[in-house]
Amino acid sequence: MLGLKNFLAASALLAAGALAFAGAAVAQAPIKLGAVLATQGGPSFLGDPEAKVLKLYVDKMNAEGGIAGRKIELVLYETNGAAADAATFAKRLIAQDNVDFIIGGSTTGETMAMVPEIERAGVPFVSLGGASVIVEPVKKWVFKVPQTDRAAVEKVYIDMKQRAAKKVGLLAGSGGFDKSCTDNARALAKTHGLTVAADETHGAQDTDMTPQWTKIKNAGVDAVLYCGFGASSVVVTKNYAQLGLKIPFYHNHGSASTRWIQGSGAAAEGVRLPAEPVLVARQLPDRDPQKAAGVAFGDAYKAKYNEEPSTFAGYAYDALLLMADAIKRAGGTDKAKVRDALETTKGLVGATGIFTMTAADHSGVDVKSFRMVEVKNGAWRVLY
Amino acid sequence: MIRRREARRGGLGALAAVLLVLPFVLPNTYYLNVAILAGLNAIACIGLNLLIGYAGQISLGHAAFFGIGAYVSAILTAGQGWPPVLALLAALVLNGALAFAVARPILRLRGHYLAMATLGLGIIVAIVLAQEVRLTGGPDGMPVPPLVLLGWSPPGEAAWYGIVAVLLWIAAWLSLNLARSPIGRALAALNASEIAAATAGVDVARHKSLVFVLSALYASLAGSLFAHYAGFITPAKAGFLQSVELVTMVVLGGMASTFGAVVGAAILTALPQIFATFHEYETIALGAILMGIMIFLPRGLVPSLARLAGRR
Amino acid sequence: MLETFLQFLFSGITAGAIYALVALGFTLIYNASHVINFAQGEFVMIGGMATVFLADAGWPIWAAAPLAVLLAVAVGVALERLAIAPAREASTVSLIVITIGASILLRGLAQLVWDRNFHTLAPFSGEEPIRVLGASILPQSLWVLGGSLLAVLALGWFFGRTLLGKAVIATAHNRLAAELMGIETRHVMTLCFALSALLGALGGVLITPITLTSYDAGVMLGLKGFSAAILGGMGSATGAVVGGLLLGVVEAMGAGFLSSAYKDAIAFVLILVVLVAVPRGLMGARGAERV
Amino acid sequence: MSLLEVQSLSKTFGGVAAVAEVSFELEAGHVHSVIGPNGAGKTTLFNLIAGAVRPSGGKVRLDGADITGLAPHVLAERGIGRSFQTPQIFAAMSVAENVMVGRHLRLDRRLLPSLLGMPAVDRANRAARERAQLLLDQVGLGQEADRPAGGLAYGAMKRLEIARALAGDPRLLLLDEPAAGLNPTETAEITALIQAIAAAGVTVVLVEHDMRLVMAVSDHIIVLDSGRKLADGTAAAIRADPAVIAAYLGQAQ
Repeated sequence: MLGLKNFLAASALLAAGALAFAGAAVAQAPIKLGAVLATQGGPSFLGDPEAKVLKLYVDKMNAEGGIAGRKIELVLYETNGAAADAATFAKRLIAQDNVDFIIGGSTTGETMAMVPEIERAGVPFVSLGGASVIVEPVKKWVFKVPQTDRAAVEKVYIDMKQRAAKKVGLLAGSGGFDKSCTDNARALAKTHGLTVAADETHGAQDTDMTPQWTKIKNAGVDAVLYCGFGASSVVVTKNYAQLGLKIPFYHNHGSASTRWIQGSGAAAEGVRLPAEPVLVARQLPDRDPQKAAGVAFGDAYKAKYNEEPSTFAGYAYDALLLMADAIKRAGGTDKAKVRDALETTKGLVGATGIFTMTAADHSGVDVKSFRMVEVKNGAWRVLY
Repeated sequence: MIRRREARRGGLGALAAVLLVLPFVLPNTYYLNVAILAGLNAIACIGLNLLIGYAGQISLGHAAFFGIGAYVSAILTAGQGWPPVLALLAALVLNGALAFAVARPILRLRGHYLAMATLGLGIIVAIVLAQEVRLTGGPDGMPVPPLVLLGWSPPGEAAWYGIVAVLLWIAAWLSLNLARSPIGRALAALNASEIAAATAGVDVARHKSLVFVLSALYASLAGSLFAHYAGFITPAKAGFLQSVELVTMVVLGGMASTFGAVVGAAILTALPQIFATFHEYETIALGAILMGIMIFLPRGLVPSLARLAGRR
Repeated sequence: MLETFLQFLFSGITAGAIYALVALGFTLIYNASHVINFAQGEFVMIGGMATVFLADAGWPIWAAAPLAVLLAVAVGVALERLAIAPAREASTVSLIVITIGASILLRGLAQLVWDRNFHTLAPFSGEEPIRVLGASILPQSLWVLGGSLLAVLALGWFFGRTLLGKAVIATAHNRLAAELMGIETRHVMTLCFALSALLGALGGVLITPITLTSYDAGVMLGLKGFSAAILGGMGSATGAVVGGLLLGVVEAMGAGFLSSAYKDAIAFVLILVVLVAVPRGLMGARGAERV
Repeated sequence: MSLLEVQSLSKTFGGVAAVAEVSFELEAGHVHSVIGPNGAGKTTLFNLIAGAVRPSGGKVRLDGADITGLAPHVLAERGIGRSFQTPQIFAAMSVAENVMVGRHLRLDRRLLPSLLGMPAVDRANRAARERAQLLLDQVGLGQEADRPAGGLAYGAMKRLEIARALAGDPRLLLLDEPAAGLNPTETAEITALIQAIAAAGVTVVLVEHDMRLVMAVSDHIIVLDSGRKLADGTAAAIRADPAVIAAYLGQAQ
């Protein structure tokens, strides 16, 4: 009877496990906010600041009396960017935690894996993922904060054209964020009168990208766009300096953080990228409606975590603003009403943009809210 | 022998009982979802256990077969409009052919060298899946249409649970049958001593190929089902970390134990869910538990606990 | 053309020297215990991260680096004493899972004690690249290369010339016989983990100015280091360096001349081809099994 | 006609000749022994005949058919069984299962019936189990059938290997030091066992150091020294061969 014993032992273990994660009874009063963020692994550069912002501002809002008199309860699940885990957590937030609102999916992959369950159950959902597939075609319950990565590429291409570039080189990492950016870059080149003359890739956590740079240099390009993030984006920049290259060099908003400048040091000088206003809030003219929100957010974040917020921190902040605004206007947490309110968001001033949603547009920001910035003397400078 | 046959029947009976009772004690669809994922992992692990546990051949690239199963199903149904069942069979054929083609040269290697070769194979597959954006959607993954069986589509978690439970039970039954057949004995023999097994008439290379293909088919089936169930897949499911996780499930549950593979899969699927609310302590707890079990129960959970129970 | 080729070669050597340093750590533990330590990459990470955080706390680099290495050595000793030694009777695969568990645990601790950001160190001798025939290499790469060579020489001297080193070899060949000869195999094992952690952490300090570091930097480094060690032939120190450099150069040439998107795949195809042709790696132990 | 014909068989390891130009013929139904000092190449010779090692040169013929360099499992199918110098048993399996593996070639090995657990597999298993019990009884391990093989004493492992080899119904049985590490009683048992096997018509080849055993059972003896054949003949002839005496005396002193 060996097998039976095996099985009894196993079932006992499973039962113990099940007991351990049987949650507490559901409380009625607070607004339950569910979040799934990639705080670990490759995309932790997205999820980590996002989680910090949610924790900080949920506490802040609660201290100020919550939304319409109701406290917010944050249920946060962390992933390493694995889409399959995000899907399971979406089910958990809906079936187990009975949340009223979901923020997250730091990445496009996570978001898309969560979408089927969210659409089926019908929960208002604001994604922090970048790719346009999230809201194109429009899905009933799905909204997103970040400007599409297509908008970022367009901003870069417009700037390249102004510097009389004709041939563009692409360099990208291997993640979803990177790939989505290069896909857009390839697709949009023609409409901006550019040709892609070099198209190179590096692996996750690669230690040296000079071969890719050498090929790009030999292709005789007029400007280079790098699509990537994290430590690799620093190594790429250092290799650019190592080879003594002078080609106009653009990053996408994956590098939009002070940490990236600090890591790259002198090599970062002159690099341009499209950034949300939050990164340079202080430099915005006073009449800019986003200045106040951006500065206040940046100060609060720095006070708590002792570092400058990246634009990704700003996304989470804006997602919270969108939620608070919609719940206030819906007069409660009725899911259908909150969704309708989200869709009628009008002129909401956030840290990364001004949001106006419609039934046809669940993203709500356009290219105008991107600023072109350049590194000067170890800091971001707004060009326009 | 008689004793063992009873144990096998008892085990299969117990497995059936647990699978039958589970949906009635799980409080909501989220738990069913975890059970389904555990079941799919368990199917892959039962196959992997045939290779690692019985035949003693390590594979650090098995998620590749899972991933190929998932992507072939996804691409053929979404892109080509194939019926899901046909796509699943096509995935089995493709995985079987791939496994057969690489088995002979690779399984000549031993120990860590075999680990390296399978690891490399898995990584190559993961890279192809991530780079061929047009076909696979790249690192951000691709959506998969729902499963359709003879015009019927499983409407929700409960139906999916039923499908996975039945297939899991069959997978275990097949594995146990094989283990006590002459083929199963030959696998265990070549695990202990290749030269002695060969001298006894066992065609070592052929048996290694056979079990490699078989374990690839188990993974392929699990992968295809996962793709349809989740409705969305990414190349991470074929990656190195996923392969390591599958091996860890097999070893944790207990090598050369079909039920061990099931238990290992169930525990390692459920543990991250249990620890999900611990946040920054989650990884520490996972690592510590993994180490603890292997240090104190080096033969894996099921064999070690069975031994303890038997001693009493 | 020469310039381009040279640049690829320099890139390959830079990456390869890093892989070689990590591979040497694998070799050391493998030689004493036939254990593949999947937490080897984490030693590298600890070396880098601890140095960064000590330096940030105001310590000068010459004090921060040795302290960080010491921390890694302590972790290595603890790993052997608390996890590997008690499981001595476990099978190879079980031991692998234990080291996998250790790597997960160490990553978890690192992100708790430190953080989840990437960090860098100032290069030891400036950032001004050295130019050779139009191609360029960073001075820090020479530090890494020098470190690997020094490590190989030191290991060669240790295993070939010292009594302790010979005891390690004896233990690896036959634990029982070594014990009968009066070697305390327990201490030999601990020593090897300590040395391997030392080597890994030293590598971590040397490479951080080039590659940066973060709590999860050890995963990829461990994977590449393991590949390099196997390619060269597990157990051979020279093989580890040859394997590391070859892997780095193949990646760079693959990225440069074939496809940068598939450069890792190209490298792994090469490893597969080598293993099929030479089943024990380029410089691995030869000889038939005795029956 | 001779059952096995070995013709200038050679094997070099890294330039050193372990077996050099060895030729002999084995008559069917007899007991043959290969003797010689340590390092004479006896085990390598076995490995060459049984396919564990590929020869560098020369030919091996079984019943006139060339079997040089064939894989061990093919040779097993042709009727060559063997035991090993250090027992190669399947420690995790029961004693009876070890012998059942030896029966592998005579069983239903089709995949589908095995997976489905068809009655044919059960029948084959039962028949193999019965046969195993018979063989275990014959080697004196009948009582141990259900014990894990890893727990057996050294001498018992050697006998288990013989039972496993016999399970394949071999025509030619190669036994590598079957009496090593046995006490006198056990040696006597093994002697009787070898004689019984030979009486049943199986051709036996021994590698053995126990000269009393060798002289008691052998019809024909081959003497190896440093990889070369020194002498070849009946027990009496070998005992009187001056070259053999010189080699052995030189060794013993």
